[in-house]
Amino acid sequence: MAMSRALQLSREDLLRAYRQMRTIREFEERVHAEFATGDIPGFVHLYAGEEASAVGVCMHLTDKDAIASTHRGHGHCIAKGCDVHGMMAEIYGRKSGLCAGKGGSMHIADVSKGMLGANGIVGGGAPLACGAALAAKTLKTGGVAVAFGGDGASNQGTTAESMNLATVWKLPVIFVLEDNGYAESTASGWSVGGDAIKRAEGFGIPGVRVDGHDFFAVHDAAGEAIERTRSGGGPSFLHLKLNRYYGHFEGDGQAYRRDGEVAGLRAEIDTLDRFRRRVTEAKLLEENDLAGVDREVLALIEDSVRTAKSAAAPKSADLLTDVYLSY
Amino acid sequence: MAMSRALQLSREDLLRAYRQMRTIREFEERVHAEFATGDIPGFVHLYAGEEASAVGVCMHLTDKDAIASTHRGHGHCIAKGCDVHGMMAEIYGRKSGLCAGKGGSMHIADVSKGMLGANGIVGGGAPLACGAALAAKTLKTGGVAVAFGGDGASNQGTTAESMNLATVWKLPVIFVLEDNGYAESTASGWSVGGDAIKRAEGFGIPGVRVDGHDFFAVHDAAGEAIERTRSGGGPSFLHLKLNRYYGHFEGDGQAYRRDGEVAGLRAEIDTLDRFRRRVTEAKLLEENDLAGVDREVLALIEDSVRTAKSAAAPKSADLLTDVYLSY
Amino acid sequence: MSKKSFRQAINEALAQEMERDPRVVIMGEDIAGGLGAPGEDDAWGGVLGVTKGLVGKFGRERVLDTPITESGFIGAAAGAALRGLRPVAELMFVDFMGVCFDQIFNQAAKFRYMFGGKATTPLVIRTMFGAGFRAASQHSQCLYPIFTHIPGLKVVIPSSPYEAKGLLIQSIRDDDPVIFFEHKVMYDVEEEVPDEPYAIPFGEARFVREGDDVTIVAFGRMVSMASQAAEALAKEGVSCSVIDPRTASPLDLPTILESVRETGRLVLVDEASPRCNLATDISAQVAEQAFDALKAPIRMVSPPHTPVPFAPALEDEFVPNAEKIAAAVRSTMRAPSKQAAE
Amino acid sequence: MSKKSFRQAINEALAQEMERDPRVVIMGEDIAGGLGAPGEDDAWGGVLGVTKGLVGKFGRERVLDTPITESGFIGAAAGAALRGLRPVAELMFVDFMGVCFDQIFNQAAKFRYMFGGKATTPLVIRTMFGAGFRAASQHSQCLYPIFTHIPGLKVVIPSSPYEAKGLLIQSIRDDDPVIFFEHKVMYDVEEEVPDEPYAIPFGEARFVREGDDVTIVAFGRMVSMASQAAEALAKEGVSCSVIDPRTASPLDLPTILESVRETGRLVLVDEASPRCNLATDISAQVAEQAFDALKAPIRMVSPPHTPVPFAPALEDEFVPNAEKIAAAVRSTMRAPSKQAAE
Ligand SMILES: Cc1ncc(C[n+]2csc(CCOP(=O)(O)OP(=O)(O)O)c2C)c(N)n1
Ligand SMILES: Cc1ncc(C[n+]2csc(CCOP(=O)(O)OP(=O)(O)O)c2C)c(N)n1
Ligand SMILES: [Mg+2]
Ligand SMILES: [Mg+2]
Repeated sequence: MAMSRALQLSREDLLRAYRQMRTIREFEERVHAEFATGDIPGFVHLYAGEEASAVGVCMHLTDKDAIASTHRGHGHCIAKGCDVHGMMAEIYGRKSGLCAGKGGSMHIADVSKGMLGANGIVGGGAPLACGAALAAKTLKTGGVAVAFGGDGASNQGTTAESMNLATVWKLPVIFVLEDNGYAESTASGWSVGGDAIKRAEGFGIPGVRVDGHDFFAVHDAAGEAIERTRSGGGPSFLHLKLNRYYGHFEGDGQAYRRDGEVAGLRAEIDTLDRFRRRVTEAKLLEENDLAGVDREVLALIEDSVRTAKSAAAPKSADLLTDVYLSY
Repeated sequence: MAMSRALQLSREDLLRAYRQMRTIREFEERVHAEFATGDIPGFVHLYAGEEASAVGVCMHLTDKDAIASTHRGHGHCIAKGCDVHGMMAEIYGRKSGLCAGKGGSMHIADVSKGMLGANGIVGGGAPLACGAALAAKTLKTGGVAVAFGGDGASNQGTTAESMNLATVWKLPVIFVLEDNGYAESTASGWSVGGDAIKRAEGFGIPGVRVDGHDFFAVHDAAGEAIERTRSGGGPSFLHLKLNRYYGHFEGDGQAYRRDGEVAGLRAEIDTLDRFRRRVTEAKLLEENDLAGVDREVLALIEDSVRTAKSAAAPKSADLLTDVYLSY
Repeated sequence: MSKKSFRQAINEALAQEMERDPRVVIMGEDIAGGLGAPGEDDAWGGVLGVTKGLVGKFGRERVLDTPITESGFIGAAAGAALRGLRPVAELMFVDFMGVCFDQIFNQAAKFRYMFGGKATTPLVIRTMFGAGFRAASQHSQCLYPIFTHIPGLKVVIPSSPYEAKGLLIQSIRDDDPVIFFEHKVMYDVEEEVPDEPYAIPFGEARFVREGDDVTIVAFGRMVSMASQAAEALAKEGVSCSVIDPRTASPLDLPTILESVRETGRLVLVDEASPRCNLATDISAQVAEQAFDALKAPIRMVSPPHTPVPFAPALEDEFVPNAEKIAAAVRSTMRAPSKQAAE
Repeated sequence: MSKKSFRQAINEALAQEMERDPRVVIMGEDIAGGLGAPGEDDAWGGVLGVTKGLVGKFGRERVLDTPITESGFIGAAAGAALRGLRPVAELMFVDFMGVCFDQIFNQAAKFRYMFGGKATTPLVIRTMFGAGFRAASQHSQCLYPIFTHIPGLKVVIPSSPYEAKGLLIQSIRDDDPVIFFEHKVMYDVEEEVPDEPYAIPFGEARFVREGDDVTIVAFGRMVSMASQAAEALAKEGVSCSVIDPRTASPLDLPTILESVRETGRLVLVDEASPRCNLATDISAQVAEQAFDALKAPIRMVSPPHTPVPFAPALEDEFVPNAEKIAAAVRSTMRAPSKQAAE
């Protein structure tokens, strides 16, 4: 633990990591609250609790790197640099949204930032990440691609196919399994036969299992994996054990969880709390620094909701645009 | 080797094994020859060289057990008890064929015998085998199901999904990977990343690797796996290394193979030769017994071709039947 | 007889058929839910609660939760159907057909034909479809025209709770593969539904309403839209027949033709994307077989050729509704009829 | 200009576009072949030799053999298209779409719309289709109506070597996802094809033949069948226009409508299964927009609603041909025209 390379991050980087994780958390908490008012339409899947994954991985990436995300995509978007105002507006279905209100929560994307989209299809992202990796390899950009996927997605055939393709094509792609213990109401302990690391190895990809609530552990493991993959070592695999704080989607009663399960998680292994303790105990940051970030993030989210709410909906004519280049 | 349980098979069983393997070989050699005359339409994939797999596995099965096959299905059909005359007539597209001439080589089936069909879709059979296993389990028939698939098929997402499903549903299904070194013109050494046994283990299924030209080894390994699976031990996996003697399909020039590759295989590790040597050296069967089988098989195949050639084609009205139960 | 929601009607049909026939099993993602989890069993009963309670009645051997591997378990349902079970598999949203279509259209749909009539595949796939849920492009499609295109499949699109129960029971008893489409916006719709089991035969259209001037054909959720339109038009003095074919495959063309021969005017309402959809399919069949009866151009009411948008305003604009149907009907009344032209 | 086969025309289009634009890569199962094997490299050049020689010219970095994982590599092609490549992926037989359709219709087709116009996906999927090869139910389908149904996809069906080259070049230069259909029975058909690259724009139908009495619309291999029928009919004094729309999506409806306005009679030829196919699609659009011009029922010539049978006699019976087309044309001539009825 004490040997974490991430603990040697610059003050600036630590603050960035905290800011991103806090932004994700705040974003999700706020969307949760706003959803309850009935203002937000559609299916919304919140990422709160899983922040260390998106941030711990994406901190190693730049715009020349790509990620493919999941239905639970807000965290990945923020960590990959998507505009928070654009995201919030999108979730509200506004014309000013990142996808002009046509995508919504499940399809937020910013290809210019290498964020290839949240994805409504479980397992849909892994082949796309392979493609982004292929493009990087062929065009010799030095870029890598990351495929995020859940424990449920890890069973989909597309995941297996992508892992094999990555191996035989020697693609610079990193598979990140965000194992939050459930796919909808079904426990991963039941649905995932065998062992995720062995599976990856069966496809020729070395893997490591990491505590997904420990930003430093994730950052270290992701750094190593991405470095190895970026330098031509072939695909890598990370198995992150973590937890989601909310239901599968907003509206889920979560009868499948133990009473107090989430309260316990929040109290005991919360990613942000642990980060905070760690950096303050090690005197890398002051409480003050963190509180400052908290305030700024709160203001940012508040502003994003306020502007999203008052933003214009798309117009009738927008229905017929963006199908093809010609219309 | 000397400890093979299969060597303790009864004389009758040994003869049956030999007869089936010889029937497959003769069937395929003859289809190869007939195809060259232009009389046989369509895509035909020959199983010659791989006989020990179909027979070594299916000898442990009865009609209450099911198998799902591949595009290279003739061997599986014969080993699972399909009528040879009906098969040959089907390949010729005759009304008297097992599928009334509507299926052809790639779709020969006899569901009543538990042969759920050759399959034109690579990887298409594994889910079906899981279904047959589920039916056996639910209806408590004591049956098992076998999914045959090639090295190419082993990469398809359906294979991975089926393995996982078999594990989590504890299905009585045995996955048999017939690794003949090629998927079309592509070597399995290139296309299959990682390791097949490790993959199966990654999905929670124990596996063994077996010399697929050694009937005794296959029979032993299949026997153990099927026994274990039948008695409630969950799914099993067999990785058989073997070779095909003809092109991917009839018409394939096989430029991807080493000159003399097949001639070498035929000379050195031919399944039937090895079987013959083994049983005669151990004095389990006489040359005479085997020669008798050879003659009978030859006559059977000859007759099947003769009757198929002179059999009637389906009639116009047949085009419109068998789509639904009502027409 | 009592008021039941579309959801309850389906649940009851499943329960009654499972009761009647031990070979009927149901499977799907979270159709019971809570497997391996520390909380309640049957925690979900399906993503929208449609299968709730069935695991309590029939146990985990017949109510099978699955991993998220649609090819795997829908293929397994097809294989099991070949071997004596009568599986009802749930493809949660029909939008997910792209990961498992092979097992449906190349396997289940073709067994009987490819095997020369020697196989029977009593498989039902229940699936949710349709727009209106603000669920965006990958969770709002109809796609039944794709299934209708495939020989060997039967395609059922119930338009009300009563229809849903009777058609689902028929689907389960039917020996061919059936795709059963449930409109996600309709689950809470209620009507009187008999308590006892009953089966509605396939290929028999239902007259929702009879009228003299225009025939309107609509499927699923669009049937009630068409009825609303007919109601409004009646006040304008335009009298419409509304026909619900119930099954897209087989299609009860004779009933449609008969009605068109009486009215001479046809409006087709289809919530699916407009190219190669059911509206075009029926229009073409009518134009071929009852051309002489037509007094005006056949009109189609479908969404535009775009993915389903997320923003509520756009989605509302996208989906056909009573107003658009009424406008189409009016346009066929205005169109110079052949008689008029003579 | 020289005689080239359909196969050569496609090969040449690929070679010239790969030459012109380094971002064009091709991928598919055995499109070069021999990978990892002890024999020759480029051992296959595609299952029917269409891509032969390209790996020699462009190397293994741009000619990518793939494992048999269509979701994996077609999805990768879609992802790569988002990130600067212009991939041409081969789906060997369109019948295999069932294992990878999601990556095509939910991913590639919808990126642009779902992402609010901020994504471009220059992806081409080449695929073999059609009956006549004795390849049975799982290797003989058309299925282009399914792709035409999906907003966001462009669907191209070349009818000759000349068309194939020009349309494939356009497909590769196009910035939207394109599905390019190659009829497997046509690979050896030859005609004069220019040596230099040329692009045929999408959505512009081609008049194969002009006539006064009846308009015949046909796609792909059916275009030559329609021409043969027209030839035969000319001898009977019936003069037909034959229109090849070239692309099913976008569809050049104006040209078809214009022709129908002149002839008043329409026969649609579609090798795809009859329900919800292109014949019904075009019929419906014409019946809606040029109803007044129609003198007789629109006739459709399609196979029956059955899987493709294996036996040669059945398959020959299954596929539309010149005779069946001619019979349909004759029936529209016999049908009491509106004028006649007046
Ligand atoms: C192909 C497909 N099948 C099913 C679904 C419905 N679905 C959406 S999310 C989900 C669970 C995914 O679980 P997991 O991959 O573990 O991700 P998590 O929700 O836990 O982040 C399911 C079944 C879908 N969207 N796509
Ligand atoms: C989904 C799908 N993709 C591609 C094909 C074309 N194809 C038929 S057989 C084959 C090779 C299969 O290789 P393998 O599984 O090793 O079986 P083998 O032919 O060696 O017995 C391919 C690519 C197919 N039939 N189905
Ligand atoms: Mg999960
Ligand atoms: Mg092989």
